[in-house]
Formats: sequence, C-alpha cells, structure tokens
Amino acid sequence: MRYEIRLSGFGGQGLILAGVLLAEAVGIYGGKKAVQTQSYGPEARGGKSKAEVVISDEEIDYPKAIHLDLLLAMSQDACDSYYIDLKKEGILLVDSFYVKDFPTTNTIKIPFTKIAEEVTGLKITANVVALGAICYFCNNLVSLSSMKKALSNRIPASKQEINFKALEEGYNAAKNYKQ
Amino acid sequence: MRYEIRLSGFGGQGLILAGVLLAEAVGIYGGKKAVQTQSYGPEARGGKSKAEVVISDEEIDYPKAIHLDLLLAMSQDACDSYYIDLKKEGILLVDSFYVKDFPTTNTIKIPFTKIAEEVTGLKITANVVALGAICYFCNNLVSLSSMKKALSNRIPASKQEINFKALEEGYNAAKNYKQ
Amino acid sequence: MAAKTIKNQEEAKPVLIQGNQAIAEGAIAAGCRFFAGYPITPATEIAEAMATELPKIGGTFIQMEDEIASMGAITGASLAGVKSMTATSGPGFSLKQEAIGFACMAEVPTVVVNVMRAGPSTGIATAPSQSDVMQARWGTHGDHPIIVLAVANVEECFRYTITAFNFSEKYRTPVIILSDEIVSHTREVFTIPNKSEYTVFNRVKPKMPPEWYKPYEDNSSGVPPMSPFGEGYRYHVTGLTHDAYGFPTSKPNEVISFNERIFRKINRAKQNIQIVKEYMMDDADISIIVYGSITRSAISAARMAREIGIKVGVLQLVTLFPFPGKEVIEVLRKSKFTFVPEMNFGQIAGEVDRVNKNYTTLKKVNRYDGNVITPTEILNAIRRS
Amino acid sequence: MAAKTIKNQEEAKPVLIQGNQAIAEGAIAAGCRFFAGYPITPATEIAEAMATELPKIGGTFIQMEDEIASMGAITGASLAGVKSMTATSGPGFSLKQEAIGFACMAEVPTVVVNVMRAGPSTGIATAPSQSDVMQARWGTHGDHPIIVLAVANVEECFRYTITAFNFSEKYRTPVIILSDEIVSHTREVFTIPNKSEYTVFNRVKPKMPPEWYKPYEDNSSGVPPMSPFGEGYRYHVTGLTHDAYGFPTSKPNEVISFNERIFRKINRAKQNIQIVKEYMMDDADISIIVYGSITRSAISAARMAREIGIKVGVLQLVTLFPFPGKEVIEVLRKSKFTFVPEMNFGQIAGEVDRVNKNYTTLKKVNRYDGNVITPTEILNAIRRS
Amino acid sequence: MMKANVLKHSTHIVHEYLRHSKKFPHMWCPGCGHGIVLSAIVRAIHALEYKKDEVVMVSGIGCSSRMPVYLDFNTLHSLHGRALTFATGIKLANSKLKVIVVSGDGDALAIGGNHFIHAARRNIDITMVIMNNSIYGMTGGQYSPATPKNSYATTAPYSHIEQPFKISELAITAGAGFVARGTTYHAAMLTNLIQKAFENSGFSVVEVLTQCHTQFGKLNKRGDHIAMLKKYKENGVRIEKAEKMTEKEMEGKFSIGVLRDEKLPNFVEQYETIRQNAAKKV
Amino acid sequence: MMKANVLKHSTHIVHEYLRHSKKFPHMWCPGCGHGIVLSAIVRAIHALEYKKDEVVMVSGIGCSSRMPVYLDFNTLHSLHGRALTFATGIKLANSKLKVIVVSGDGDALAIGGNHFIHAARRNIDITMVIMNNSIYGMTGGQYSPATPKNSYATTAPYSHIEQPFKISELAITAGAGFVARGTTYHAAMLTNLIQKAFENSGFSVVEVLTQCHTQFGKLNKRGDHIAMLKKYKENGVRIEKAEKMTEKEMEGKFSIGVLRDEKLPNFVEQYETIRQNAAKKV
Amino acid sequence: MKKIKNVKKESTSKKTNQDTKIIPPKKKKRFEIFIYNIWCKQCGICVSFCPNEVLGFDENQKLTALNPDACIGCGQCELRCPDYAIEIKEKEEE
Amino acid sequence: MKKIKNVKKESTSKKTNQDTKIIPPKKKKRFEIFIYNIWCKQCGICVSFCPNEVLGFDENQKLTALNPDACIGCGQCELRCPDYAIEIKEKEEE
Ligand SMILES: Cc1ncc(C[n+]2csc(CCOP(=O)(O)OP(=O)(O)O)c2C)c(N)n1
Ligand SMILES: Cc1ncc(C[n+]2csc(CCOP(=O)(O)OP(=O)(O)O)c2C)c(N)n1
Ligand code: SF4
Ligand code: SF4
Ligand code: SF4
Ligand code: SF4
Ligand code: SF4
Ligand code: SF4
Ligand SMILES: [Mg+2]
Ligand SMILES: [Mg+2]
Repeated sequence: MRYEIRLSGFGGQGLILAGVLLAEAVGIYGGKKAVQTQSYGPEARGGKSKAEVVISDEEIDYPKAIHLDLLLAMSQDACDSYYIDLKKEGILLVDSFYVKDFPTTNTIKIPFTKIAEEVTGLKITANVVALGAICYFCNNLVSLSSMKKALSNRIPASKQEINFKALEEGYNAAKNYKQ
Repeated sequence: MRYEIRLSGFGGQGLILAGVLLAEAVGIYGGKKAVQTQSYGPEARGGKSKAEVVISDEEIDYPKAIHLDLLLAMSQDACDSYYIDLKKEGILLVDSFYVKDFPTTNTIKIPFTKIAEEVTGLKITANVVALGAICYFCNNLVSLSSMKKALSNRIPASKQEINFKALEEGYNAAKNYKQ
Repeated sequence: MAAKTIKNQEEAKPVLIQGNQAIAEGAIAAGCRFFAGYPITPATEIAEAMATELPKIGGTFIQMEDEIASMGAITGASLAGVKSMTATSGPGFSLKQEAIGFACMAEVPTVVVNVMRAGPSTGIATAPSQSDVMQARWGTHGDHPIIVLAVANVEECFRYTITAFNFSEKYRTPVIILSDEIVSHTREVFTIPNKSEYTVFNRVKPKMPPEWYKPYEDNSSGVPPMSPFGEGYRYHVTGLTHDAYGFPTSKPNEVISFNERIFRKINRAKQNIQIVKEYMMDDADISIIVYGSITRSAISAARMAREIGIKVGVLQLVTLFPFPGKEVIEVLRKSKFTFVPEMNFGQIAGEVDRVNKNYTTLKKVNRYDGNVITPTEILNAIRRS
Repeated sequence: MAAKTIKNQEEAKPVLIQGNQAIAEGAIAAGCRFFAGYPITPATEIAEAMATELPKIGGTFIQMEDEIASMGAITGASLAGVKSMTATSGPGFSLKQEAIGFACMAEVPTVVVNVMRAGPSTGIATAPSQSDVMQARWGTHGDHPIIVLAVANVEECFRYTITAFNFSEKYRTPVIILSDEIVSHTREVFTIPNKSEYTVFNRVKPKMPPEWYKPYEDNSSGVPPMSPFGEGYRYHVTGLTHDAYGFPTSKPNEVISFNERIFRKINRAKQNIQIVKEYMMDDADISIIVYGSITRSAISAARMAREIGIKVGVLQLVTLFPFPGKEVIEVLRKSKFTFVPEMNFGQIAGEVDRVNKNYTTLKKVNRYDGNVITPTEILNAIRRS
Repeated sequence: MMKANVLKHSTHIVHEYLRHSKKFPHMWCPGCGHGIVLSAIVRAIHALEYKKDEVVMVSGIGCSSRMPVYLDFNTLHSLHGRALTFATGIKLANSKLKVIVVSGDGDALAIGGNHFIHAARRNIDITMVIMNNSIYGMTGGQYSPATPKNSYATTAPYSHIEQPFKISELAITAGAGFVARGTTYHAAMLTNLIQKAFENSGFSVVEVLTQCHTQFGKLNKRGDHIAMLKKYKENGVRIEKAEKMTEKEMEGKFSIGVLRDEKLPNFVEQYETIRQNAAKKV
Repeated sequence: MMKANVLKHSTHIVHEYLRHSKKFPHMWCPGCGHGIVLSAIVRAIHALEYKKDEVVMVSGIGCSSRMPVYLDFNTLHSLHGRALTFATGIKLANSKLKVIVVSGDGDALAIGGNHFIHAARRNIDITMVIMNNSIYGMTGGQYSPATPKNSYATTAPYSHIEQPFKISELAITAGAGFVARGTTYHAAMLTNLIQKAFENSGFSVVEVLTQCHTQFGKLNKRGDHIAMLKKYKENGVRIEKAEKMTEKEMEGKFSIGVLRDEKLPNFVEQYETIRQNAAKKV
Repeated sequence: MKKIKNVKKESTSKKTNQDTKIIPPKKKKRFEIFIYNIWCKQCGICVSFCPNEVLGFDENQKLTALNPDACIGCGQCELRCPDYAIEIKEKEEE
Repeated sequence: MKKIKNVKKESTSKKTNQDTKIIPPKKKKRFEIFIYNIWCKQCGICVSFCPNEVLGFDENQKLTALNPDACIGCGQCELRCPDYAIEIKEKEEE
C-alpha cells in the first residue's frame, strides 16, 4: 500500500511545514513509513509551492509522488497545475477561499483560509486547518492525536492552543462536509 | 647526425640568450635544423641555469639533449652536475675563471669571463666570448658569420661592436688554445 | 525547519530529518568540529545545521567569503587538528578544485560535500542531477587519486558521512560526498544511532620524538602519521612536490616516490574503501548498476520487474572512486543486460563500459531534464530489452 | 626574449620562436583581438607576447586580478564580438572551471590555453606534465561536451591555435588547447605562414530582423547564429538553463532540447573536429598512441625501432576530446601491441582502454617525475614486449 | 541633466524598457526593493537618452541579479560574484557600449569583493548599482558582508559577530571616481544618482539600501517592506547635511547622496594612448 | 615591549629560528628585501618570547611566500592568494596558536584581495606581513596591484595605466584594527611594527616596502637593491612627522609607522560568546 | 498587458499625509489612476506613501483608488511601485 | 653551518658615514666581525649601510672586514643582511 499526498498552494501558506507535520504524524507518531519532499525554486518568491508526503507500510524506495491519492490545492494556480497528477479515484481537496474553478465535480471544497481567520484570527493557520481535514479523510493513515503530537513538538507552547483549535475545526469541517 | 650542446652556469650569465643566439645562428643563418630548450626554475634566482641546443640536418623529434656532444660549463656547480651527461668523446669547455676543479684531463679551459672583462670591460659578455669559442670548435655546424648575423638581429646596434669583439676574442682564444 | 529536528545525540528518538541535516548529524557524530561554507542551493541546510549545532558543542562554524575560502579554511583547521567539512553544489565545487588538489597534495583529511543540482553552469539550482560525478574524480589539475562516495537516502547520509570522515582520517585525503537535491531535501524518519553503533577513526599521530618525525615518510600503509600544528612536531606543509620532510623537491626519485605513494595508499586499501550494496542479485540475470538517489528507483524497478517475472538485481555503488571495477565486473559477468540509470548523459556508464570487455550488453538510461528517473522508466527500459 | 621574435605577419621570414609565442602568433592570425590573463609559469610568455602585440593592432590586453576574472573577461569580450583568449597552467585552469562551464552553457566562443606543468597542486612549476587531460574534459560541473586539442611543437602551436579559434567560432564553444612546458618553451625555427596559407572562420551572425532572432534556437547544425552585443539584436545570456530566447526555463522539454543540442552540435561535427596524424602506421604491427610533446619522442622511438627491425607506427591525437574513438579503434585492430606513453599515470590510456574491446594488448608508458619521456624509454618498453 | 519628465511618467517609461517577451509580474517578492531599483535605473537611462542597443546590463547571481532578464537591453546574467569581470571584457571589446552592472551585497562584496576593488582601482568605465539588502535573499537569509553586527541570519542563529563593510567607503579607498549612496525610499534621488554615475567616465558605484523583508526583515523583526522603507526615510540624511552633523547626531543614521565625484583617467582612454605608442613600434 | 637585545644580536637570533634541515643560503636573489623581512619577523617573535611550537606561519605563492620553509615554526606554504583562508581555519581550530601570514603584493592583493578585505572586516586575530615590491617577482616581472602608474612591467611594456592600491589604507577601510607601514631599510623599526602587530588582538597588517631589483628595479631603471634601499631611506617619513607635512611636502614620499592601532572585538573572542549562548539552548 | 481602468471613484477628501509637503496645484488639475491588477502584488507601498491617501485595498485585497479626486499627480506611487503596476495620467480637459 | 671567523683585520680608520649618527662608545669597546661566506651573497648591503665603512670586498669578491677596528657594534649590518651572513660580537676583555 502506497499513498501519495501533495499539499500545494502559493509561497507563504506554510505548506512545507504542513508536509513536515503530516510526515511526522504518520512516520513518528503513527507507526507507518513516511517520506516528505518539496519543490524549491524561484517559485518560493511568491509563486507556487508544494510539499509531498508518501506513506506506506513498507520501506519507501521512490520518494516522490507519481499518482496522487490526495491533492490539497490552496490556490487556483496549484489546482489547475496539479489536478492532472491525481488518480482517478483520488481525493481533490481545495481551499474554496482561493479556488473558484473546479476541475471535477468530485471536488471537496472547504474554505480553509476563511475558517482559519474565523477561529484563530490568523489566515496563516489555514495550513493546520487543512491538516485537520486530511486527518479526517485519511483517518486510516493519520489520526488527530498523532497530528497533535507532531504539532506540539514543532510549535511553541504559547501557540499550541490556537493550532489545536485550527486542527479540530478543519477535522470537523471535513466531517460535516456535504457535497 | 644529431649534435647536442648544453650551455650551463649560473643565473645572470646570459646562457639562455646564448642558447637562442646559437640556435638562430644554426637554424636561421646556418641552414641546419636547431631546437633550443632551457631549464627554468627557482634556480633562476641565482642558482644553476642551463640552455640546450640540439642541431641536426634532419627534423628533430626529441628536443632535449640526452648525450651531450659539447658541454659549456661556466660555473663549478654546473660543471660538476652536468659532466656526467657528456658523451665519452664529447667536448667539455669550461670558463676557467669560475671552474677550478676539472672532471677530466681533456677539459678545455678558457677564462671567458676574464677575457670578457679585458676586451669589453663587461663580465656579462662572457656568454658571447664562449659562443665565439663554440664557433671554433663546432665550425662544421656554425660559422662566425652566421653567429654575427644572429647577434646583430638581437642586439641593439650600439652594442654590436663590443659583442662582435667579444665573439672574435672567444674564437681566437679557442683557436690558440693549447692543452 | 532547519535546526528543529536535530537532536542531541544521546536520546535515541526517531526524528523526521532531511538528507542535508543527516549529513550534518553524521559529521558531528564523526567528530567534525569545524565547518566553513558558503551558501548555495541545495546544500545550504548543511551549513545552517552546522551553524546551529557546532557552537553548542564547542565547535566552530564560519561562513566564508566564497567557496575557495571555505576549502582553504577547512584545510587549515584540519592541519590544526580539528576534523573539518564544507558543503556546496556544482558552481562552488568547481571553484574549490584548486584547493581540493592542495589537500590531496598536502594529504590533509577533509570532507567535501557536493549536493548535485542540474547543470551545466548555474543550470537549475533547485533541480536534482548527478552530473558532477566525473568532476569529483577529475576536477583538479595533476594526477592523484581521490575517494568519492555517493549517498542515496537519509540513513546513508548519516552513515556514509561518518565513513567519509573515517576514510579521510585513515588515508589522509579529502573525501568527496556526492549527494543530490532529492537525497538532500527528502525528509525521512530516522533514529540517530547511539555512539556504540558506529566506529569513528581518528588520524594516527606520530609517537616518535619530534626530531625523528618525517611528516611525509613512507611506511607500509603509505600513510604517514600526522601531527596537528602546535603539538611540538614543527614541520612544513606545501603544495609543491615535496620530500619526506615536506620540503620542496624536484629530484626525480623523490618526486616519483611521492606520487606513487599517494596512489598506493588508496589502491592498497581498495578492499576497504570500495563499498557496494547488492539487492536481489543472487538469481538475477539482468542487473542495474546505480548510485545516489536513483538507487531508490532502481530497487523499486527491480521489485516491479520481478512481479512480472523478470529477474532483475541491483548493484548500488556507494564508493564511486576508486571505481569498484572488480565488483562491477562480477555483476557484468552474470548479466545478460546491465542497465546504468543516471541523471546525466552517462558518466558512470562510461566507467562501467571501460571495464566491460564484452561481458554483457550495457544500456544507459539517462535523464537530464531536472527530474528524477522514476522506477517505471527503468522498468520500461528493461522491458524493451 | 619575449617579444623580439614576434614579427609582423606580412614578412615571411624564418624566426626562432617558442611554443608560447607561436600560440600568441596563431591567436593573432586567427583574429584574436582580446586577451585577459594572469601570469603563471610556464604560460606567462603567451600573456607577455599578447601585451606587446595586441595594442599594436588595435587589440586589447589586460592582466586581471586572477584567473577567474580572466575567464570572465574573455567571455564578456567575445559576447561583445571580439575573438578572445586566455592562457594559464594547472592551478589557474582549476580556478577557471566554473567560468568555462558558463561559456559552454552560454555558448560563447573562447579559447583557453593550459600549458601543463607538473602537479598535483603547485607541484613543480617549471617541469612539464600531461596530467590535466581528464580535467580538460571533466573539470566543470554539469554535463556538456568540450573540444580539447593538444599541441606537440611550434608549428602545431601556431596552426592549431587557429584551428581552436575556428572550432570555437564554428561551434560556439570554448576550446581548450593543452600545451606543456616542453612544447611551450622549446624554440624552433618557424616561418609564420602567409594569410593565404590558413583559413579563418568567423562566427555566423544572424541575418533575420531582430524581432525574429532567437539566440538559442535549434537548427540543422545545432549552432544558432550569434549576434555581438550592441548590434541591434538585444537578447539575454544566462548560465541558467534557458529556452530558445535565452530566458531561464525549467520546463523539461526545453531543458532536454537545450542539453541535447549542445551535445549534438559537437557530435555531429566529430568528423571535422577529430584531428589525428599517422606516422609510419601503414605497415606497423605495433602502435604508439600519443599526444603533445611526447609525440616527438614517440616518432623518434618508432624510427629507432624500425632500425632494429620492429615495425612501429605512431598515431598522434591532436584532438583529445571529443575522443577520436573510431580512429583509435582502427589502430588498435591492426596492432599486436599498443603503447600509450604519457607524462601522467595513464589518463588517455584510460580512454583508449575504454574503446579497446580486446582488440590488442595495451601497454602504458608513464612518467611523472617532472621529466619528459625519452625515445629510448619508449623503445625499451617496446623491446620488452 | 535629467529630463524633466522622467520622474513624472515613471510607469510609462519603465514599460517601454521591459521585455514584452517575458512574463510579468517579475519573480521578486511583493514589496521587494529590487523592483524599485529597476525603475530608477530605467529612468536614468531614459533621461540620458541612451539607445537600448548601446546599453549592456550585466549581473551575477542573486535576487537582485535577476534584473537583467526583464529589461530590453543587451543583457548578461553571469556567475555569482563575477559580473564585473564579464563587464570588463565587454567594455574593453567595445568601448562605445554603456555597461551597467547590477549586483547584490553578497554578489558584489562576498564572492565578488575582489573584482569590485580591482574594477575601482583600474577605474574602468562601468556603472555599478549595488542593491544592499544586508542579506543573501536568494538562498534564504544567510549573512552577507553587509549584514550589521548583532543581526540574525540563518547562518547566524545566535547573532552575527562580524562588522559589515562600509561599501561606499571601500569603493572610494579602492579608487572609484564616483561613489554615491541612495535608498529605495528616495526613489527620485536614486534616479539622479544613477544618472550621475553614468555620466562620470570611470568606475562609478551607487550603493542602494533596499528592503528584503522576506529574509532580513523577518529574521530581524524589522517589520514589513513598508516599515523598512520608513526607516530609510527616517535615517537617510543627505550628505550635505550629514557633513555638518556630529558623530552623535548621526548615530543610527546614514548619509545619502554623492560621496565622491571626480574625473580620473579611465582605463579605456589610457589604453588608447598605449595603442598609439605601441603602433609606433611596429 | 621589545626585548632590548633583539636589535643587537640579530644574526644570532635569526640563526636560532632557521631550519637546520634546510640548505642555505635561501633561494632569494642576492640583496632581495624578503630576507630582511624574515629577520625582522624573527626578531619580533623572539622579543615576544613566543615558543616556536605555538607559532604558525602561513604563506601563499611567490618569492615572498617562500619564507616559511626556512623557519622552524609550524609552516604552511599554501596556494597563491589563499594564505589567509588557511590561516583563518588554523586560528579558529586552535585559537592559542599565534598565526602569521606572510605574503607578497600580488599574492595578498591580486588574487588574494578578497580574502584580505574579508579577514580585515572579520577582524580575525592574524598578523599579516605584506612584502610589497610592486611586482610579481616569482613569475618574472608582471605588474601587480601595487605597481605604480607609468611604471614598466613585462605585461606593461608600454607603461602601466592602472592606479595602485593604497594597501594600508585599504586595510583600514576594510576594518583592520592594526595597520602599519615599514620598509626594509628601516629594519629596526620594522621589528617593532611587527611586534606591535602581534600584540594587537585582531587582524593586524604590516605593509613592508621591499626591493625587488631583479624584476621591478631592472625594468624601471631603479638601480640595484642598494639604490632602492636608499630611496626608502630618503622617502620614508615617520607618520608622526608626515601628519604635520603638507600634501606638497609629501610628494614622492610616504609615511611609515603605525597608521592605526585600535582594539576591536575580534572574531575568536566573540565566537566564544556565541558558544556560550548556544550551549544554553541545548 | 491589459490596462484596467479603475472605475471606483469615491470622492471623500482626506487630510494630507503629514510627512510630505504638498504643493496645492495652482490650477486644479485632475488625474486618472490606472492600476494593472495582473501585475500588482498588493504590496501596499503606493498606499503607504501616497501623500493624499488616494489609494487603498478593496475587500478582495485588490488595489483601488479610494479617493481618485484627491490625487495630485505627484507620481510618488509610480516612482516606488516595485511592479510598475500603477500609472497616473493627467485628465484631458473635459 | 660553518662559521668562518674572518681573519683579515687591516686597521685603517675611515671617516664616519654622514647619514648615520654615531654615538662614540663611552668606554672603547672592541668588536669581532664574523662573516659566513657560504651564506653571504656579496650583495653589499652591509657594506653600503655600515656607518663606519668597516666592510668591503676583497679581490675575489669575498666580503671582508676592511676596517674591523672601526666597528662600533651598531648592528646595522646584521639587521639588514638579507642572508644572516654577518655577525658582530663584542670582544672579550683581553
Ligand atoms: C559560486 C556560487 N556560489 C553560491 C551560489 C549561491 N547563491 C546564489 S545567490 C547568492 C547570494 C545572493 O545574495 P545577494 O547578492 O546579496 O543578492 P540578493 O538575493 O540578496 O539580492 C548565493 C550565495 C551560486 N549561485 N554560485
Ligand atoms: C593560481 C595561481 N595563479 C598564478 C600563479 C603564478 N604565480 C606564482 S607567484 C605569482 C606572483 C607573486 O607575486 P607576489 O605575491 O608579489 O610575490 P613576489 O614574488 O613578488 O614576492 C604568481 C602570479 C600560481 N602559482 N597560482
Ligand atoms: S527574498 Fe528578499 S531580495 Fe529576494 S525577492 Fe524576496 S524580498 Fe527581494
Ligand atoms: S625576483 Fe625579486 S622578489 Fe624574487 S627573490 Fe629576486 S629580488 Fe626577491
Ligand atoms: S500620484 Fe500617486 S502618490 Fe501622488 S497623489 Fe496621486 S495616487 Fe497618490
Ligand atoms: S506599489 Fe505597485 S505592486 Fe504595490 S500595491 Fe501599489 S500598485 Fe500594487
Ligand atoms: S656593527 Fe656592522 S654596521 Fe655597525 S659599524 Fe660594525 S660592521 Fe659596521
Ligand atoms: S649584507 Fe649579508 S649577504 Fe650582503 S654582502 Fe653583507 S654579509 Fe653578505
Ligand atoms: Mg543581498
Ligand atoms: Mg611582489
């Protein structure tokens, strides 16, 4: 079983950190293998940004995503560019605050950035909100509790609470999501 | 027929210029092939110095001297170091102003530096005096007149006369030399 | 995300760690206490990790004015007795060549990491590549051997950085570690091993009285003991060809014996230096010879091939130079086809070709568009054959 | 003795001239009007000759602050439309590698002379060697082809410097000339040929209107026309991987087509680029493959061998890279033994070995003590076989 | 003299010089000062009525060094630190070209420091604009030779212990005939300084303090690009005024304006004399 | 403080520090100033009572850079222009060592110019003696960055058109805490300057004007080494006096003595603080 | 390069920014403000340094001329815009 | 390193060199001059800058103390000898 996730959007949305957190939740606190990669580049100057996490029960040879099982797109540009890499039965999860054109009717649209602003007052926690949603959709791979462990390892104690809140709101939004 | 000449002494004696002059006299004005090489090195800072001229009727493949037909030694050090490269029947020509120990009784001893000082007032013309002697000993390879042509091509007109004088004195000293 | 995951080496807790950080950790584990570098993508995180970690343990980090200065500084620090490393990518590696040659000549242990990115020239700074392999062997002027290791994942980054230091100390030579953008930027869960799980080799110091010490004297290993500056063995170090005392010489016999010794010290230890790993080779009749990040694709490809009934094995070259010709020939001999996938135009393939005296049919699988070779590409190449 | 022998090219009078001076003369004959350099033994006389000659004919000489700067300056001058050269020896050649790679990437015609001296490192500045051969091929990071010529005497210094400029202009690439201390410092009588006796090639300039010009567009030769800066074709030059306009790209198809084109433009012209010379090969059953100053010893050795009844022939490689494999294989096929004498540990021997698929028995004759290989040494090796 | 209108229709003028074949917006971060410097350079060139064909813009590597690709001149994006060496070759090969080098503080003074002082010493007729943002922007926030002591950088996580170069002063000591300092806040003045730099025949340096909020600002809690621009406004003191102020009054401030403007014999004109002398010896 | 006797038994002292395993006389030309500088350095070290074991002498490539091989210290003859980079590593690896770099004008300022200004900026505790003979001696008389305008060199056969660096002034602007200039004529004073350079903790530069009659003297008709020494005697003006002279009076002359002597925080001591701060974060 | 003529023109006159001297136009000129939103990165520099607080962001974070009539055509926005995304033109006499 | 004690000691006293101030020894000290001819390169620096013209070359170009008695032990020769080939020692009371 190999599961490939790509987190994409624009520079400054904290997607690389999100990838690291996801990989840590899965790989350190979740008992599976996880490998995380990312794309660098002049894109980092305000353009596209992406992080990938490959999850498996066995050793992972090839560390890059090839056919995505889940694509998180937090910008229209990212959605347009990367949708093509998604498997037929893959999950397309978009931040409907930024993404307005959907390549497929199966798109799961959650306004992560709006939720972030509402629950934490900080748009930049949208990445954590999205991670919450991923915990819901991939609950066989990563649990809310291991994600919380990953978060508390990386994030200063002072900011833990709002991040946990963001995470939970994302989880709930996914749970309550209706196409 | 391959004829190998090495001009050796210490830095500042003008041996490289002498090598160039000899090669030009032979190769440009004398109708034979000539190749000139030299040794560079920290030795140039006051230590040993040497120039080689290989002369032949045919194309010269290998440009370095291997078995010397003629060794000019203008310092004791050079004489001691290079004598070993001389062919059995080769000519050892030393500046007896500087060389006092002779490796063989066949040594031809001419006080080039002393002659230079006497006839031109300039020790540094000893190289040209020595070239004169070489013109005598190798008269089948290089004539006084082609050497003069080489000299006048390289040396400012104002200094031509004293150089010609030095050259001739060297030639004469060799001619009059008695073991 | 640079320093966060770097943990004190006492605790054996798994961490999610990048190849670059694992190289830094490996260096520290090997006893490296000096790092001089100049930022360059995709190697910068090694410097950043060292800047954070070294001062904590009494070591020194310095960012120099350029890559040449960095190479000079680590050579100086090593002469003063401290294990030292620098890290760079292609452009910086090119600049360092003269100084790497000096360290070879003066026999100063140092470790130089080149995280390869797409070239030539500035190329694509953020894309992976394997195109500096031949440069690692031949980038300097003058003839001398060098040790080049290639790493394939986080664990190897840690492990073979220690090996690189050990080789450098044991054979008094710079050791080049070739990583690439994939290996260096991929994060994997890794538990930093306990000190008891790896060995660290420290250079042999002279034991004789200083008057007897000849810093470049030959012995059975070809590696003279090395005294750090300041410990009573005053001697001379130079990039000029030198005699046993380290003094410049141009006496042919001394020149020959120096030049032959620096080749001999590596050649006689080949057995020890040449690290290769075999995967599924036992019954294989098709082989893949591979190194660095592409190893991962090759292993995947071999697994996939076996699933469809093709017996493919993999020979991973960890040591690229001295080229493990014997091990390669062994594999060539038993292969109907041998594939050499590389992110370049076929540099190691050329080395394999040299030793392939009609043993097998060699096939190159190359990619040079800034992207990694996927398992499927290798598999397809195999299926086509 | 630097400038004295350099004569105005109109008069066809024999002069006694050094290899280094002949290189300067060849450059000027080829149309070189810019030289930037940094002094180093045994290459300095080239700079000194250029400093004397270039201003006489409206050209420019500049001594830069180092070798890197020199390489940058000649690349800039060439972009501005002036044929340019630099000259150095091993240490400086190592330093130039990054900038040479840039010129390859940006496809800027330049000529780089490396007068090889004994290495590694500072080595013996005044002794000859041939140990930078593999560096000339692989010294830069990233994968790209390059043209390397090796000269053997004064006449070749002149002739092949012109060839080097012609290749650089024709294929928009740096060309490396390898000389060595022997070739460069040996004086021979030479008559500078008349302009009618050699051809000079000048880069093809664009003819289309500026709006249509794509400075890196592919065509049948793989060599796009090149406009000097300032002539109305404003375009972008970069060391980043670029598209047909010269703009940075990381699109795989554009990256691939660029990388393949720079290989293709050299490979398809191999026929033209690969210069070899045969001596006494017709009836030879023993061959010597050789280049640079040792060619002279090899020819002597072959003559000596024939005197004692051994049929020895010589294949001189003028072009070392792209390696003339076809020509070498032809010689290997007809040889019982092939000798490769070199002043290094066997660098070109390694290339010959690669193409030698059991055609013949290869024997290396190496010298690395700072002295030239004599005809007798080669002869003795032949006699021993 | 500056054309009156270059300060008035800046955007229009800049658009005239941009490469229409390139995709805009450019790659710089929102609010990055490098974009402001670009427009100041364009205005100066426009004011001088140089033809696009005669302008050559050369850079090294860095965010700042990405400038040439956007401009419709003869452009060369060379190697990290080496722009001046390429520019030297270009100028000597064709002295009619107007050669401008654009560089970052890292490019110009870390790896490129030697070429910088030598170009100044040689007084070669090149105009150089150094975008000093006190950091390596492109590689992500490592310290540069212009990073102030006690700042933070990713390679100085515990604070920086080295003194920064005084870039303009170094240029003067090394021999540059024209040296000026400006900021991205003082955009109109900057135009003028760059124009004067072009006008001085010889090596002419304009050091521009420019905001990299993404790296330097963030690591050093300097606020965003706007806060940084405000600091330039507050602390930049015109040299005429600064010269009259005490050291104490100048604390935390810096002078802006023309620091040196002298006509020294430049390399190209002197080499022409050499050519004439040499020709006599043929 | 200088030991009273170092100026008195110079030869005896120097012999104590020479390597007896090396063949003497050394490789320098008869009368070359580099030999005089060697003895001044030895006297300074002797006066300071440094142990031979704690002294590391590092050089690049050049005639001047041949010095270390003759001296019984820890010696490193590194690469052309790079001595300071090696020295930096040595000093940082073992800060107890007394590190001295000896260099030529070409080595220090042509290829090595960048390391020079950066070592000064960083204020790393190294003493550097630059033997300025205005020429590349070793390679046979090419111009250096210290060659005066209008001189001749083998690469400036029609006269030199570049301005020379003011080496000491450049060191000061780049940030060096101690800078002094001396000559080989003023051998006693030189000893003192070098000693003071060692005493200043930080980057300390002593520029020594030294005669290369073989190359520079010969190409420029400056007479032999003795004539050149006499010029140093004539034209070297102690800084205390020079400061009171007009520019006109100083024409053709140069100041000698200590040009700057300030205790600035050096790299090593500051890095120690970094270590302490970092250790707290473990 | 699409030039988007900004249409919002609320004419609330505001107090002038104290940091900058404003010379009141002798003859009241009027200016049109063009914002090229495709190029604009919403950095806000033009907003911050406009002497008359002419500019601002709308609810979609798009740069807008909030007070176009207050524009005195000083060109400060153009001079400092890092993205050449704003242009001021004097209005033709109507 | 053979130390060759120079034996030539012609005592012709000469006028002092004008360029250098000479403090006459309070108590007349006498000095021995040692020249290491193997190291001496005959550069003449010591000769030129000796305040008392003590030194010179013999007919074989060897450095010699022509006026050893004039030596005032100032050490100038030692300080400037580029080859450390001359040494002055105060004479033991006889
Ligand atoms: C030889 C080499 N070394 C290192 C690099 C990596 N590198 C690219 S840009 C840069 C620093 C840029 O800093 P600066 O010049 O200040 O420009 P900024 O990005 O701040 O505008 C570095 C170190 C490189 N490209 N080449
Ligand atoms: C990389 C490199 N480039 C060039 C050289 C050649 N080289 C040796 S010494 C020297 C110049 C020495 O001049 P300087 O430092 O002034 O010393 P001097 O001989 O005058 O004492 C040069 C250019 C070299 N050894 N290495
Ligand atoms: S990282 Fe800094 S210098 Fe680079 S574009 Fe962003 S703000 Fe500008
Ligand atoms: S060439 Fe000049 S610097 Fe070198 S040893 Fe001779 S005098 Fe001294
Ligand atoms: S021109 Fe620009 S800055 Fe000036 S007032 Fe109008 S909008 Fe504001
Ligand atoms: S300054 Fe330019 S980029 Fe920034 S908000 Fe204003 S128009 Fe947009
Ligand atoms: S000590 Fe030397 S310099 Fe002084 S007087 Fe005696 S011989 Fe002359
Ligand atoms: S100064 Fe020294 S080397 Fe020169 S002549 Fe005197 S003793 Fe001899
Ligand atoms: Mg910067
Ligand atoms: Mg010098």
